[in-house]
Amino acid sequence: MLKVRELEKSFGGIKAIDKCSLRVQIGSITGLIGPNGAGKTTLFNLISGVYKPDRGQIWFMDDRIDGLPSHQIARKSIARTFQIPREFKEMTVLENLMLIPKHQLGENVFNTLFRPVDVREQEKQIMEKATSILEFVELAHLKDEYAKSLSSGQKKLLELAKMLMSDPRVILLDEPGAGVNPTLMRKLVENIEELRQQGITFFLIEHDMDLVTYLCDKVIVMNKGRTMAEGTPHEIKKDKNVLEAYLGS
Amino acid sequence: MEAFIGILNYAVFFAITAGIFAVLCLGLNIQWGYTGLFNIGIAGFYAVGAYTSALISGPPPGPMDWRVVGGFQLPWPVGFVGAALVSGLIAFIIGIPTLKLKEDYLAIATIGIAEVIRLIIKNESWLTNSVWGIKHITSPLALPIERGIRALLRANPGFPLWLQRLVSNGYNWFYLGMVVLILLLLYGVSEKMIRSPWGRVLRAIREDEIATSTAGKNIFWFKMQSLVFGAMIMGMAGSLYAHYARFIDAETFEPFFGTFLIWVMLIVGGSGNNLGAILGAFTIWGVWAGTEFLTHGWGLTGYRAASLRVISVGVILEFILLLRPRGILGEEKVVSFIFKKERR
Amino acid sequence: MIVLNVENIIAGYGETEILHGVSCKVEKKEIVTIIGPNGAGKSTLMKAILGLLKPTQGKIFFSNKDITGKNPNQIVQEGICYVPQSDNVFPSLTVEENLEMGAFIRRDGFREKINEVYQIFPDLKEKRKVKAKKLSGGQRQMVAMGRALMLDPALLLLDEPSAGLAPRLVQTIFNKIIQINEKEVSILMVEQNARRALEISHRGYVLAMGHNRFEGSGEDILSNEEIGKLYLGE
Amino acid sequence: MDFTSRIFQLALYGIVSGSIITLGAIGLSLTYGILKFANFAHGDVMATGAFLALIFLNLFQRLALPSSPFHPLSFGLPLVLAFILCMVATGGVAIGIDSALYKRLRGTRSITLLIASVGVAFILRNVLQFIWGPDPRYYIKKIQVSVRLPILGLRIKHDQVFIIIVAACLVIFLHFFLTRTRMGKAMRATSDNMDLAKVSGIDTEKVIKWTWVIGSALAAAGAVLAGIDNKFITPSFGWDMLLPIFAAVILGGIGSPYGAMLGGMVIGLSSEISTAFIATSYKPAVAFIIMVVMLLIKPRGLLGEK
Repeated sequence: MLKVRELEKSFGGIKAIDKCSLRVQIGSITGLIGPNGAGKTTLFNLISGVYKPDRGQIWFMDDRIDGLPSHQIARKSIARTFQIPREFKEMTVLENLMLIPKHQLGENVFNTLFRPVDVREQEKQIMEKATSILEFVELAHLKDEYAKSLSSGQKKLLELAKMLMSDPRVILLDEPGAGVNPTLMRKLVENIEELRQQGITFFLIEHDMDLVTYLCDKVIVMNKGRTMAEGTPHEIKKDKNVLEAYLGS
Repeated sequence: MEAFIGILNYAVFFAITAGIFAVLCLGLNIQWGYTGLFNIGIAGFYAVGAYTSALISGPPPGPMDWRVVGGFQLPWPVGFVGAALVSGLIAFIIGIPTLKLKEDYLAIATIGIAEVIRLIIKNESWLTNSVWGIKHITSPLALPIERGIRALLRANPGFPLWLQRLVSNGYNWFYLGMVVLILLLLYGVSEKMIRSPWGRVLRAIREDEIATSTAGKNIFWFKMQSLVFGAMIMGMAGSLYAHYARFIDAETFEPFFGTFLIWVMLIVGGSGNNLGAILGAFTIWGVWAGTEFLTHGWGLTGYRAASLRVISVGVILEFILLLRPRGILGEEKVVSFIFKKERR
Repeated sequence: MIVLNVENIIAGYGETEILHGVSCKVEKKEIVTIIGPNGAGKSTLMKAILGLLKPTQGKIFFSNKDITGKNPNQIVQEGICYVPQSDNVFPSLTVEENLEMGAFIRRDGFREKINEVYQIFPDLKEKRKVKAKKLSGGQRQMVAMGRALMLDPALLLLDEPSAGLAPRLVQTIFNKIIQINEKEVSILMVEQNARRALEISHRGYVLAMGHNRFEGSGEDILSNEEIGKLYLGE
Repeated sequence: MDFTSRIFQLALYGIVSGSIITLGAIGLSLTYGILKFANFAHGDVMATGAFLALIFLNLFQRLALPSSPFHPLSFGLPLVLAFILCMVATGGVAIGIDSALYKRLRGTRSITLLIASVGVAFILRNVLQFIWGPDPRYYIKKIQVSVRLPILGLRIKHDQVFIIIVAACLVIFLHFFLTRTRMGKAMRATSDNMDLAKVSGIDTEKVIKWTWVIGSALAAAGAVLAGIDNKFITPSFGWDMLLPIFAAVILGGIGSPYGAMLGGMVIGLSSEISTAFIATSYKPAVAFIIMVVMLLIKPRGLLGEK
C-alpha cells in the first residue's frame, strides 16, 4: 500500500501541503478530490519525486520513498501521467513507447558495443510489446509519425500507452478526464477497469464527480493542504463538512 | 603537373585540419545534437586534450623553456588516450554543479571553464610554458617515415620535380590516413551508440527531461555520460591537432577557432546527424579557407582581414538559423537501429 | 446588431490546420457558448479571433469592421477582451497593477473604472496591494476577469472560466458572468462544463474536428439527444 | 599599508568595478526576463557602446566645444555629452539587431536565440576590431592622481567617485522606471507572461524595444564608465566582461534586475579583494568560481523566485 504520513511542503512561505496523511490500498481505485489549490497535484509531484517534501514520510509497501529522485520512484513501479501530455516531440510514436521499459540492457553503452546480440534480442521484445500496446490503444497506424504531429486526443492515448509500457503497480492519474471527449473517456474508463482486474492500483485526481462516483472504491478529500475526509463516494457526497467546503449546497 | 601537385598537397593539409574539426563536431553532436547540452566551452576540452597529449608524448622541456614538467615521450597512443581521459574528467567536474539545472547554466559554466583553462595555460608556465607554447611536439612515426622518404629521394635522384614534391609530402598523407581512420572509427561508434537504447534516452532527455525522469531514467547520469563522452572526443581532437601542428599555445584555442567555428559547422551540417556534423566541418572549413582568398583579393591584410573573415562566418550562421535551422541534413525521423533491421 | 461575425475561418499552428472553416456570430448583449470535444478547435478559435494566431483564410468582423490579421493589441483596442484559461494573471504584479495592465491602452478614467471592477469583485479591493501569485485559484480568475473589464469591452472572450475550480466557486463565477453581461457586455465563452454554461447562455455552437456541427439556443442544444449523448455525457 | 587597510582599499576598488558590472548585468537580466534567452552578445554590446562614445568624443573635440576638464575630474564636456549620446545610440544599435535578427527568431526555442546571440557577439567584436584595430584607444590621456581619504589611509580618484555616483543614479532611475511608470510596469508584466500581456492590449513589441533600449543604454553607460576608470577601451572589452556579468546575473537570480544589482556588487568586491590572495591574472576566474559555488548551493540565485 501507498502511505503518506504528516507530509509538509511549502513554496515561498505558503504551505501547499500541511501535515497531510493518507493511505491508498493495493488493488483499489482511489479518488483524490478537493477544491483548486488544495494541493492535489503538489501531492502527486511529491509522491512521484518531482518535488522533495520538507517534512514527513511517504511509504510504498515496506520502503520509504520520500525524497528519492523521480527516476528511482519510477523504478519502484509507480507511474504517473501528466495533466497535459508530455510526449517526446521529435521522436516517433513507437520510440516514445520503447523508451519506457526500465533496466534496458542497451541503456548501458558497453552492452551495445560488446553484447550486441542480447541487446538486439531485448529490443525486439520491447518493440513487440510496444506494437501490441499501440494496437490496444488504436495508434498502431501512427507508429512512425513524430509524436508532435498527433492530435491532442491521440496524445492523451499515447500518454496512456506509455504508462502501460512501464508495467506499473501503482498509477497516479492527474485529471484523466480533463479535456477528453466522452467517447475517449469511455475507452479510458474501460481500460482503467481492465487494468484494475490485473491488480494495478489507481490513485487519481479528478474534478468530475460523476466519474469519481462511478469508478472509485474510496475517495479522499483534500482541502488547504490536508485531508479533510475519506470514505466511499456515497459517504463523501453526504459528508456535511465536505459539502460545505467543496460541493456547495 | 607541378601546379596540380601543389593543389593536391594543399588539399591534404586542408583535409587533415577539416578532419580534426569533424572530430570536434562529432563530440559536440553527441552533447548538443542528441542530448541538447549546450556546451560553448569546446575550446577548453580541445586545449586540455592537446596539452595533455603534448605533455605525455611530447619532448621534455628544452633549455630555454620555463616549463619544468611533462615531456615523457611516451608513444603517441598513450598521449591520445590520456587526452581523452583528462578532458572527460574535466567535463565530469563541470557537470556536477550544472547538469541538474537549465541548459543556459551549462552554457555559461562551459564558457567559464574554457576561460579558466586559458588563464591557466597563459599563467602557469611551469606546466604549459605560458605564452611561449610547447614546441617540437613529436608526431607519431614521424622519424621512420621521414627517414624513409629521404632515403627514397636520395636513391632516386632522377624523380621529376612533381614526384619529388609529392613524395616529400608523404608524412602528411600518412597523417591524413590516421585522421580519417580515427574519424571513421568515432563515427561508427557514435552511430552505434546513438541508435541504441542509450541514444534513445539521450534524445528523450533533449525533448523533455521531466517526462524522461518519471519514466525511470536517471537523467543526470545520462547527461553526464553524454557530456563526458563528447568531451573525450574533443580531447582526442586536441591530441590529433597537437601532434600535427607540433606547436601549441594559448592562442590556438581562442574562442573563435576553438568553439564558435565548430558550432557553426554543426549547425550548418545539421545537428542530430553525424554525417551532417562531418559534412558541416568540411563545408565551413572550405568557406573559411575561401574567405582568405577573398580578403587577399581585396588587398586586406592583418587584423582587418581576420575580422572580416570572422564576420562572414557569423553572418553565415545567422542566415542558416533564419533560413534553414535544421542545417543541410537534419535529423533522420527513425533513428533506432532495430527499425532499420526490420525494414530490410 | 451583430457584434462579432466570424466567417469561415481556417487556422492552425504551423503546418497543423485545426480550424477547417468555422463560422459564428455574437449579437449585442448575448452570452454565447461554444462546446465540443477536446481538439475540436475551441481554444484555437478564441486565439484566432484575438489575433494570437493569424487565420490563413476567412474573415473576422467586429462591429462591421474587418479585424482579420490584426495584432492582439490592436484588436483589444477595438473593444474585445480575453480571459485565458490558465496563467491569466501577472504573478509578480499586485492586484491593482494587474488591473492597471488591463487598462494599459486607456489614458483616462482609470480610477472610476477600477472602482467599478471592485464593485463587481469586492474581494479584490481588500487584496489590491497583494501580489497575484499569493492568490487562490478563484481569486485569480476574478483578477483576470476584472483585468479584462478594465477596458469597457463590447465583447468578452472567456476560455473555460470554470476550469479547475471547485464546484462551489463555479457557480460564483457563472453568477459573475451574468452580472457582467447585465452591464451590456456581450460574452463568448468556451466551456467544458457544458451543461452549466449552456443554462446561462442565449445561444450555443457545437464544434467538432474543426467544423461547425450544430448551432442553436441554449435549450435547443441541451435538449438535442444526439449532442447530449456525444458531448454532454449522458 | 597594513593588511586591513589593503583589504579596505581593494573593497573600494571593488565598489567601482561592481558599479560597472551591475550596469552590464541589469541589461542582461532585463532581456532575459522578457525574451527568455541568455544574450551572449551583451558584453559586446557594452564594448560597442564604448566605441560609439569614442566616435562622439572625437567629434566633439573637433567641434571646438569647451573641452577643459571639470575640476576635479579628468574629463570635460565632450566626454559627458558623448556618454549621454552613446547610451541613446547603443539603444538604437540593439533595436537594429533585434529587428534584423532576434525578432525573426522569436517563437523558436530560446536556445536558438542563444546561438544567434553568440554569432552576434562575434560579429560585433570583429566589426569593432575591423574599424579600430585590436590596440587600446584612449578617452583620456591625462593621468589622475588619487586623493587620500581620512580613514585608514584609503585612496580614491575623483573619477572613481563620479563612477559610483553615476551608477547609483542610473540604478535609482531604473527602480522608479520599473515601479512607477506605465512602461516599466508593462515591462514587468511582459516579463511575467508575454501572451497575457499581448491580450491585455500591451504592445509587447514596443515593450521589447524599450527593454533593448534600456538594457543596452545601461550597458553602454557601464562600458564608458569602465573606459573612464581604465582610461582606455579595446574591442575585447566585451569578452572580458562576459563572465563577470553572467556571474552577477546568476548570483542575483536570473531575470531579476534587483538581483543583478546585488550580484554585480558581490562579484566586483570579491574579484578585487581576491587579488590580495591570488595572482591578479586570475581575477576573471574568481567570478567564475563564485558563480559555480552559487549554482551548487542555491541555483535560483540570491533573489531568484520559484
